[in-house]
Amino acid sequence: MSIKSYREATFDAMKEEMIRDGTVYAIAEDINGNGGTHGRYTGLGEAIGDPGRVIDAPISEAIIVGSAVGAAMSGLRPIVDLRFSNCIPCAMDEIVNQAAKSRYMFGGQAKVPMVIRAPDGILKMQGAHHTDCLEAWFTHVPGLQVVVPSTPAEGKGLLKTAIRNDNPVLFFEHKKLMAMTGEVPEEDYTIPFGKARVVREGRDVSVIVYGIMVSRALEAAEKLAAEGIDAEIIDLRTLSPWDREAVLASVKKTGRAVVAHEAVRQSGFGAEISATIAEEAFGALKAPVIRIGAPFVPIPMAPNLEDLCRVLPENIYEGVHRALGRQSDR
Amino acid sequence: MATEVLMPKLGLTMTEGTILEWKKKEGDPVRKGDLLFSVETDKLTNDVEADADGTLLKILVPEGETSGCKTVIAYIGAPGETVGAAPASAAVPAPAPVPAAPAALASSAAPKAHREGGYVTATPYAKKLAHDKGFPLGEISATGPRGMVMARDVEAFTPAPRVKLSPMAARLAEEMGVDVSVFESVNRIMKADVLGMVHHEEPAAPAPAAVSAAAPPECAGEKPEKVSALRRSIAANMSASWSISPRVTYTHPVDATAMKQLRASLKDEFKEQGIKLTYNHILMMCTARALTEFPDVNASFRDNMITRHHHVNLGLAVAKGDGLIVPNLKNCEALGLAEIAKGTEAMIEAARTGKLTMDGMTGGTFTISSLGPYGITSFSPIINQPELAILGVCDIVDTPVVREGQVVVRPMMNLCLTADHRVIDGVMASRFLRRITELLENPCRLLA
Amino acid sequence: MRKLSFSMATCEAMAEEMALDDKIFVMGEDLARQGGIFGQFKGLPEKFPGRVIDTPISETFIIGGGVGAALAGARPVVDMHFADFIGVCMDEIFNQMAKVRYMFGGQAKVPLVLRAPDGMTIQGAAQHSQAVEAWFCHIPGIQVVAPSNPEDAKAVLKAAIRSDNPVIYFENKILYKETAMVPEIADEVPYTIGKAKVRREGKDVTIVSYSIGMKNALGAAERLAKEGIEAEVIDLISLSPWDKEAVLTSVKKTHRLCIAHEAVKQGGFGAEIAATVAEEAIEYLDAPILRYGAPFCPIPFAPTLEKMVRVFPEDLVKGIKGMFE
Amino acid sequence: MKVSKEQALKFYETMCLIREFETSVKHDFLNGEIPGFVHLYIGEEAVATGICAALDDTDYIESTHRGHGHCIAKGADIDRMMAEIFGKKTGLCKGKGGSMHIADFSVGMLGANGVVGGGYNLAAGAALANKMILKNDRVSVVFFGDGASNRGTFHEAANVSSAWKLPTIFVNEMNQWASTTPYETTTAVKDISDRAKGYHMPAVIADGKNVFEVYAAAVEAVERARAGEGPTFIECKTFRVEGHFVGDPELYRTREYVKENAALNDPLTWFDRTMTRKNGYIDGVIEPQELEAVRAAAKEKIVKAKEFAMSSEYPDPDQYTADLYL
Repeated sequence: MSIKSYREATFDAMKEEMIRDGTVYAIAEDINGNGGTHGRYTGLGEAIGDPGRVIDAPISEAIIVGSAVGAAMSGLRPIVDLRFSNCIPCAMDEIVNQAAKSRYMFGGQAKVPMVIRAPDGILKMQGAHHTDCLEAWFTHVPGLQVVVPSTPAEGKGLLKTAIRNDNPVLFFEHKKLMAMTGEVPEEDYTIPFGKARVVREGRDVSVIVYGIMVSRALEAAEKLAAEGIDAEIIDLRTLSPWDREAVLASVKKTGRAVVAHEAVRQSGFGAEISATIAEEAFGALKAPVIRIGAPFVPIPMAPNLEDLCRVLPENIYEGVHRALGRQSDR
Repeated sequence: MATEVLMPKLGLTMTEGTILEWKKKEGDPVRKGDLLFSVETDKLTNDVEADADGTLLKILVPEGETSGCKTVIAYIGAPGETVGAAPASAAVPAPAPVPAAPAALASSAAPKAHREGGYVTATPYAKKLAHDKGFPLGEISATGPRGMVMARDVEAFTPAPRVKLSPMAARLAEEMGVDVSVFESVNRIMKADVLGMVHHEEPAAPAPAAVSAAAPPECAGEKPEKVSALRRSIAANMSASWSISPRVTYTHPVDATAMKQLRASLKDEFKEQGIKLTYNHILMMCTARALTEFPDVNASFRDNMITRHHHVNLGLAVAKGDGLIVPNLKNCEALGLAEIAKGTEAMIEAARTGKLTMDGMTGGTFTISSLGPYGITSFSPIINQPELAILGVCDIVDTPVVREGQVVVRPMMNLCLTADHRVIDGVMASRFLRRITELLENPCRLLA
Repeated sequence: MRKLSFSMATCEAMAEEMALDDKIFVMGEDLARQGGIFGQFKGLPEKFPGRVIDTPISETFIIGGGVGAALAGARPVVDMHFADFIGVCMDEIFNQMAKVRYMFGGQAKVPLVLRAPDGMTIQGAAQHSQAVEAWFCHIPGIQVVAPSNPEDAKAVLKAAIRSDNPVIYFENKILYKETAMVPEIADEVPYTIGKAKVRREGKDVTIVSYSIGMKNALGAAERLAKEGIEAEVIDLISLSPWDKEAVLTSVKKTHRLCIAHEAVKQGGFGAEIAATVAEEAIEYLDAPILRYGAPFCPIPFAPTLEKMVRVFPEDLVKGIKGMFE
Repeated sequence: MKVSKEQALKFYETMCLIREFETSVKHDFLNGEIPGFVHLYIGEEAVATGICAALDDTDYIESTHRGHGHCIAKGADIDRMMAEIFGKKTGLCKGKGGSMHIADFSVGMLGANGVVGGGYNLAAGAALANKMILKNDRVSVVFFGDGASNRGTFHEAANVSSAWKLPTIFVNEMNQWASTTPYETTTAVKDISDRAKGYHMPAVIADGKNVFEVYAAAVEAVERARAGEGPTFIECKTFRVEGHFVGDPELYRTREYVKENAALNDPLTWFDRTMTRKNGYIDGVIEPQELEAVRAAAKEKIVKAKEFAMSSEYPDPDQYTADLYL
């Protein structure tokens, strides 16, 4: 164990995998200049002793992703970085019609082992074009897998799994994670997809979260514990596939569910979670299923307006109270 | 902010409760769901769980004291948190109870918010819970958001006995403040019943004025003392019965030889199964059988209508503290001796420890009262309304009797049947009593 | 009233609106010569020369150009050929069309209609059969509609064209051939975006759907009626904004909810409906919510396989009867 | 081609405003007074200035995330620009847009764009609307960097503009850096304008530090556009003096390299040097003190703009859902 930032932990994951497997390469804009956005690639080429496998791409998301699909189908394992989740739409077709479907359409002749890293989320006043959380779109696309890590250690294990995994994986990393530090095992380890993590056991309410929201939920849980409210926190880790069993088991135990994400609430992945609960844990529900997400607007620039679009521990805290029927609905 | 602990309203007719025991002391940590205190109501003793986590900061109503429903009896909060003095309402004993609303009108008492369109809103789990417990959602008061019934509401709910009233009876009961729930009955209560009660029911808690008026001459140290809720309820029931039923008591001797042999021959084998077999059990078995053959005895009578019950639910008078309650064992006609023995012992245990459910208290069709252990050889028990008869069981005494011209000593026991002459005439009563005797004296007939 | 096909109904809507406002023009692939690959633009090129523009196969231009034209004051109606290709111009939709008005503090408006033929035809397979409406319900700044019959097709398209907001108009490819009576003269206010319609009243269960999904909803309701179950069927028509009130009101009456759409179930719009009811009216439910959608795989080609990813009325009937056991 | 002395001073004023504006923004960003992202236009002032000077208020421009210069050159209100960058309610976009999403429709500035290469199609669309639907002679200009020229959107917009002879003018700011990547490492052509050939579009290369040259090219392009002869590609060779964004560590190039190229390509020093002696752009010369006066006036305007921005309120919270739907 050693204390590492998320940036370092995921760097190690890539370094180790690229040394282990010569077919893994990374391609992105500015990947060598400043080491990519948030410096996640600084010195990667040297670190693996093969700068040729860290490629600077033109500003052309279509080419970055499209070429990676082709490379993957011909035996390589690309790691693609799109710098900001908002750049994803520029390669939407390459992702949903090519990467996601090639294996299926061609009857399994090809496989598309690739990872698309996409930093997302609200940092500070970057405005409407650099902040969206788009994971929900891709959970609706068969053929893709969606990963949303929550800590440095999780990031390392999940990224290794994503790289070794034979499917196209979208890897959403909240910008606020990058500098976050935590204990990271030195050894080589992976974290299976589709297996959620119970971050905190509790008996009163199940809080279902992923990514950056995990640490915010924990903060809320502290405050709730002081009031004698014992929240169980589940980190989904991956959204497609997602661990329905873990969620349903927890809700059947606590009878209450609060689902939270930073993405826009309407038609966000929270809807899938709470719909599933309403279908399959119905009889166990002691309260309405509370869903928390950003309001239905693009992210405004002014700091005070931007704050209204964040989902913070207070929101989760308040949501739990609603789930407990402590205060009536707004 | 400390959480108030309220005197729960356990059931429709409860207006006050007496704290029997505090399971926690002031300063003790309390977790939601811990047993907090036990309270005695006019019907049962309930253990009440804490509804909040924290520390038991202050007890306002000490053990033995009585307090009105929904008044604050304690505070739970953060350690060291200071709480306001007891609200006046909690300090003084409960005010004179308001006339209990008849069940039929009860829903009007619960919050309206969650019943628009007649539909009762509740969380899925609360619905399931209520369904499993057989509670009517509509009578459960809702504390949830948007006025929905929450699981906690269902758990805090104790259903009123299922009393049905005729519209006229309901109005009278309301006007005259009659607690109709004292009829623990599956039958429809009619005007006559209510009127019958009015003259006899003693006010549950006389208004102070009334007390001084009726006060006996004060001698040194003598003071009128409030009796327990249970006693008041017994008083009401007994007087009601006395006024309603013209009763005759018939006594018949039984030769207990066969009964003793039967018990002797089964005792040990039952013991191995952990079952204690008593004469009462054999008696119940025979009575149950006899009742199946006398539908007019296993019945209740109301407003010139008779209801013949399909099952025999045998009530057993059980002494409890300074009082008496009558739990009943359901469907005895279908039970074997072992089942009767097991069921009865469990029932008595429950009655003595206050663990009886409402269901165990209601729906009886016939009652047995045994004073045998106290050497009684004859008495005339009072019918447990709205049943039509009650069987008094006396002591078994070795007695010289004449058999085939010889004087022999036999263990003899008197059965005293008190029957309501409105329905049961002498002949039927005698036949019934005789039938029980036959079965007791020759248990093989149970097989016939 | 006279019989009209869904596609002709949309042509009529276009023609009527284009006659009223010469700022309206149409842009897309294969429109001018054969009136759109599904005949949904028939007659317009002749009626409005120069205002029906054939574009190169350049989706980013079709949408981005549409946005620019709207910003410049025109009222474009652009055609996406197959909704499956919408990914090609996702940035123009998500980052431009949806956001410019908001980002620029209301200085601009984007009165644009994006017509997107979607859904399974017969063996269109993975890249010509998709229903992707759910993505766009997650995007603030655009409106999403999906009519289910010729009459609505016309009224809703007229409303979309008159709207000053960008509207994505999903038109199901199977529905194009559907014919039904359509009034000659449309109302002054053809349709209010965001309003649902109760297609069938019932007291026992609420079935919510839209677009082609309504076939399943109404089909199931008929079968259920034979079994004594009265289903109330709600046609959402508009998905963003969507008529939450209509659904909640109905559920509070029937206490049971079934949702069906052709799109993949996971992450589909049905989840939004179910989640909303689970949060705002769960206390009215007497049974778990039922949700129907395609299984989690792309649309296969072979007929035997394609059948497996379709939802049929029988599925709803079976599930709904289960609610009453 | 020659211009009047007044015109030349107008150019200078605009360039100074941009330079002072950016310098002030950089200072305030580094002091933490401006949050988010800002991308500076320092060193490229002559391009926006020369191009926009050839346009009418009713003509349109599509800008980039490096758009302050375009905004100023097109005549946007400087106070409200500054307020927008500070996220204040008095900003051009009421605080909803910020530096990367700044727009002033009142002067035909259709907006900066946070998406690299997001503007081409919008410009082409506006051109299409004006020519084919609204039937007027407005032209649309789209600014873009050498990096953005690699986006597929460039090729789609270039093709339709040329195929339909749309009044679109493609202005490439060839500043040699695609954010942190030297353009030649990811771009096949040496001159981006070579690509115009593929779309049968006339192209011209202008010296990006020479506002007169840029202006002349723009005037010609605008004439062609208004005459219905279609798009023109103008490549302006210039140099991005600052990092990709303020705070960019610039690990990818050395200070010396930057100093050297900045000096070679700076439009203001070039202007000073050229105008104070006899030249082929105006009759006579401009005295140093005249230039000094313009610079001082510009500085003052920017100080005022900052005061305006700083003294403005943030938007009222209840405004966060406003300006979305109509």
